[in-house]
Amino acid sequence: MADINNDQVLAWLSACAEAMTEHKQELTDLDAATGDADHGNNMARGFDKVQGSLEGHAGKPAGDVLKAVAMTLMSSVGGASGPLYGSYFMKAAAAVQGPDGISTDELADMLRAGVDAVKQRGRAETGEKTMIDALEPAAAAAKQAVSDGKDVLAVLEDIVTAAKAGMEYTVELKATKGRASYQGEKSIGHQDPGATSSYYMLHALYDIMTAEFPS
Amino acid sequence: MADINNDQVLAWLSACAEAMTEHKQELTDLDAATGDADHGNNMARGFDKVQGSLEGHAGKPAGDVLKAVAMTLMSSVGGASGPLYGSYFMKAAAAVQGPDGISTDELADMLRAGVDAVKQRGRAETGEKTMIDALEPAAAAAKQAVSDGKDVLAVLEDIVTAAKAGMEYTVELKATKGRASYQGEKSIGHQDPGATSSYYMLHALYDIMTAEFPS
Amino acid sequence: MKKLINAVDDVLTEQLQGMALAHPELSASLDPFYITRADGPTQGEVAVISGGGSGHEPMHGGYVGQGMLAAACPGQIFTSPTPDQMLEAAKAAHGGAGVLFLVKNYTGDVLNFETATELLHMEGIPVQAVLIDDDIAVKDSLHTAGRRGVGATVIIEKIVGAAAASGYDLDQCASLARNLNLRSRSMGMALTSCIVPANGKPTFNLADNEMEIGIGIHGEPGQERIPWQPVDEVTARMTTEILEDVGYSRTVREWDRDAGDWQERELIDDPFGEGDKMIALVNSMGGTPVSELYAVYRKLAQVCEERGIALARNLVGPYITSLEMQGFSITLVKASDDILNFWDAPVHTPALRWGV
Amino acid sequence: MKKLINAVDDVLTEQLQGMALAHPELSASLDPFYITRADGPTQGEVAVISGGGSGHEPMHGGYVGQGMLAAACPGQIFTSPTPDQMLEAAKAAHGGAGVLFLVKNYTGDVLNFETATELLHMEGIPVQAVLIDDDIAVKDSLHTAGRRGVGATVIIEKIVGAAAASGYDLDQCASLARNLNLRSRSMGMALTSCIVPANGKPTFNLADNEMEIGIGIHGEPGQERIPWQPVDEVTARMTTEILEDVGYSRTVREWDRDAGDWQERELIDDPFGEGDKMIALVNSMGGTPVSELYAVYRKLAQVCEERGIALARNLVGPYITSLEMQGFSITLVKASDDILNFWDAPVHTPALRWGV
Ligand SMILES: Nc1ncnc2c1ncn2[C@@H]1O[C@H](COP(=O)(O)OP(=O)(O)O)[C@@H](O)[C@H]1O
Ligand SMILES: Nc1ncnc2c1ncn2[C@@H]1O[C@H](COP(=O)(O)OP(=O)(O)O)[C@@H](O)[C@H]1O
Ligand SMILES: [Mg+2]
Ligand SMILES: [Mg+2]
Ligand SMILES: [Mg+2]
Ligand SMILES: [Mg+2]
Repeated sequence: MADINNDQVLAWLSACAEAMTEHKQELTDLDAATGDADHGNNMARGFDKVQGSLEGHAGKPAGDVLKAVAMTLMSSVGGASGPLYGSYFMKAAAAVQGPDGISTDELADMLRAGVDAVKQRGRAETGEKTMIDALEPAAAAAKQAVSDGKDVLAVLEDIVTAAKAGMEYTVELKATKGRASYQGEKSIGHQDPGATSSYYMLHALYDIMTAEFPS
Repeated sequence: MADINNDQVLAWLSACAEAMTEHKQELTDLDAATGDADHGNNMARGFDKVQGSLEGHAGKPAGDVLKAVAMTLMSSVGGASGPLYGSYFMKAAAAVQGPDGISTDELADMLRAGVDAVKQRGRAETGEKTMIDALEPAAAAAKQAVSDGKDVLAVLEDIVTAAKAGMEYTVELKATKGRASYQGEKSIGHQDPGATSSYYMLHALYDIMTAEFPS
Repeated sequence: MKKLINAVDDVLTEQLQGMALAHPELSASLDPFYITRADGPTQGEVAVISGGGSGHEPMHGGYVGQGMLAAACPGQIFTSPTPDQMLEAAKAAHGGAGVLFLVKNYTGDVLNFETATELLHMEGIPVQAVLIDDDIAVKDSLHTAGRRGVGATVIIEKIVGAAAASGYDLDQCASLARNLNLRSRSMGMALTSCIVPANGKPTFNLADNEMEIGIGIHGEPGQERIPWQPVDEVTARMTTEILEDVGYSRTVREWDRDAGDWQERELIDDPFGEGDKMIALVNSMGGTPVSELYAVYRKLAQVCEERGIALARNLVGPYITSLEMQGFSITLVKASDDILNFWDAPVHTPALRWGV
Repeated sequence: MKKLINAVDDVLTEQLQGMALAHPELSASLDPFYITRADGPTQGEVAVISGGGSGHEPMHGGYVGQGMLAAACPGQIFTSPTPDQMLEAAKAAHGGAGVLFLVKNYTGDVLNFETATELLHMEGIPVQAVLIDDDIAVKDSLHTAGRRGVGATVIIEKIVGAAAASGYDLDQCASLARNLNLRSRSMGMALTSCIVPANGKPTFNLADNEMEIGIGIHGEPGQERIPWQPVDEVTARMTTEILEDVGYSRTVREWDRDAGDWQERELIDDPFGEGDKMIALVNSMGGTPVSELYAVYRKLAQVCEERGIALARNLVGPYITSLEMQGFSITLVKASDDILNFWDAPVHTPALRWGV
């Protein structure tokens, strides 16, 4: 049985679009500090396209939807984050097989496959002050929570908590990948925009699931 | 007999250079209001060249010196004022014949020939807010003072007084010639830079003569 | 004042030295200032010569070379060059077929070139001078020094240079230049001022939300200072004014080589209308990048198309600038087949090159 | 923000429309964005394709045409284009002899072009990608994304475009591009920031008396922020750093068409020394007029001459800009006779044209 059904997947993607638009200025301001002040615009543009495509995806299996989202992000985000989020969703999609939605097991696999794809495409590891610093702990937390037998809301709570901690940890890190790396030591003290958008993306899933099942 | 001897002519030209340098900023500021903010630079550059040439003119008749000055101004002032002051000195030079200097009669002829040359080259008349508005009354005053039989200092005093009045009158005028004409009505209320440099030029002659014969 | 300069007094000399180093096909005289073709003078060809205050680069030095100018005389920044420069440049570039001075209509340029014309005549060199006054922003021309010479200068220098290279004689070159001027209209605008090095402060001040329509290339005031508008609005306004400007008349002085004196003559603009083919220049004032000019060109082309006017050729870029001023100007020159042939003829200068 | 634009979201589309109108020899696709030759694809010729964020005009769209690029992919301003654009552009420009992507080394460009390379390979089109990373201002390259691609891009696009037109095959073109990159070094500086339309405020802030040495073309910070210096001092410093920079090494990924995968390879810069002949680019960041660049060129030539280095060819002007930023960059590319022949070969693009 799917813990997150296909409709909820669509709702999640729509919530991502809303989150990116809501936090557009914040993401851009973070990027202004260490990069080129476009991350908010890039993410908002990309997820806006995704949102526009969702109607056409109604009723489709989650895996297919996520694959289409990957292509949309790849062709509309631009910059470094475009191909990285594109790879994330592409490999995440491949981890989802069921016709009805995503199980918690698949959720953990998705997050692992996604972050591994980002690492490979970006030739980066944790600790380099990138989105990986939010995505990797989130994937690890998902795996742990699932093997602890937690339910979907509890798994998502762990994911969000881990992503948040990872995101906040990037403040202390020195960037060694991406545009922020040109700032060297000066990058320390600023939170990474990509880690921040990753956190909002995962948080959006938690949000729509808790909205449906308020505790 | 020369009322203004050859040495005094050289001293006058040198005093002109000092006056243009001293008032460079003022002339440029006047030009900034109605033109292109270069009149002080142009005049200072031109008379600086003149000053540099004076040593070589020691002992030469005033007419020859003034002709050389005309060429120097023509080739170093630039802008509208360069050929105008060039023509002024060129025609003024032709009015001076004596080997020893300039008589008051010749002075009056000089000023007349000079301003007529400016009018011809510039296709302008009095009342158009140009140097002519200082030079024309100065020439008329010279003629009057000489026919009244005044001595050189008195003639120069009349010249300077007339030039000053003409210069100040330009404040009220609307420019219809030169760069200031593009300002139309907005040129009213500002003193013309060329009329101002003409006044300083004539004033310099008065200065060196009164310095030599303090009353 | 943040500029790429050393001492203010050396700016012009050093820039000319750099230009000569970068373009060995030119030679630069530093005293007096003038630029000629290193392989000149071209025997039997009319020497088309222009000049004016510096600060409008690449004009005029960047237009010296095969198929365009034989020489250029740069004055101090925004200040007319002087007759001695013009005389020396003309003597250096004269190839036995006479000298044509192309003069932008500013009092300083006019008076200095007139003086040079007289001097050159006294030296026995056949000479003519043609005024360029295409800036329609000057409306009250009866009570001013008249329209200013702006963007048409670039196009006229190219076309008359090609005509000279093709064998036109002095009077033919002069009459072509004169006709072209009557078929040319321009208008400019500024987003920011520029700073003349010798002054060290902005020539004028525009507020953060203001622009000035009808600006001259030395920051002469225009028609109106207005709040910022989208590029489409400004472009449509300027294009419409250019297309609808008719019947401008001016009295020019022409040099009578037989009489050795100036003769006055009245010349009236040739109107634009449906079916005309234009050469269009969308010009950067210096600080506006070419990307923004393409937005101007887009609207210009739309407005012209609506009126049945074709843009047969174009230049989009910094061709006649005002130091680092931000803004643009539009110039339209009504072409004919002959004019287009001269336009398409080979040209090899630092700033304009094709066919060779 | 005072710019010649309409709505921020329409900037790119409208500029491309204007460019296509002004240059009928090009054709512009608006969805996705790419520019190709109107007369393309050129059968049997390797399609040299580049792309990158917009805001650097005339790069890259202004270099599409005979003897240079077969296509260009403009991204949003200062944001890499996306793989779908690259794929469509490549398919439109492919003349049967393969596609070479010239990629400036920015994470975004690299990742998007890598994705496009993989997609193109899957479509059965022979493809290779070469990185350009000539900006020596990035010193701590081991702990960063590496040197950035700047001015050398223009020169490499010209030379490899000429090689492709002369019949070089895909691997020859790629190896020429790779070699040229190892013979290229650049450095830039800024006097002012620029404003990205979507942001509406300056990318960084420089005080009235400050300049930034080593700036990147998107305003990436450089080596040092210093009080204003005369152009001679700044130019001498930058030239010396460029000439003395030796031994830079980087690991690049090359596409293995047989394995259908990336192979890593280490490449080390070719040093500069006495007797070298250079192609020099003195480039405006967009808002600096060409007159000031000539002062830079003058000092650059002096420093090179003192070291027995010849400037065999040069470009002086706005070739790779950062919107309206004021400042300049210097690029030196060590030439050979072959390289100079390709440089001199005919080129006909909006921004670079000679011999045709
Ligand atoms: N090599 C990399 N690996 C993983 N993530 C990266 C890498 N380079 C950059 N990023 C992420 O991308 C974010 C920047 O994205 P964005 O601003 O959209 O692109 P750009 O840097 O091209 O402007 C960074 O904050 C970082 O999280
Ligand atoms: N047609 C003219 N006739 C007489 N004087 C003129 C004429 N045009 C300009 N002037 C004078 O020249 C002065 C400006 O000189 P200057 O600033 O040196 O040259 P420019 O106007 O070329 O910058 C004006 O203030 C005016 O007195
Ligand atoms: Mg960014
Ligand atoms: Mg002036
Ligand atoms: Mg002037
Ligand atoms: Mg970016």
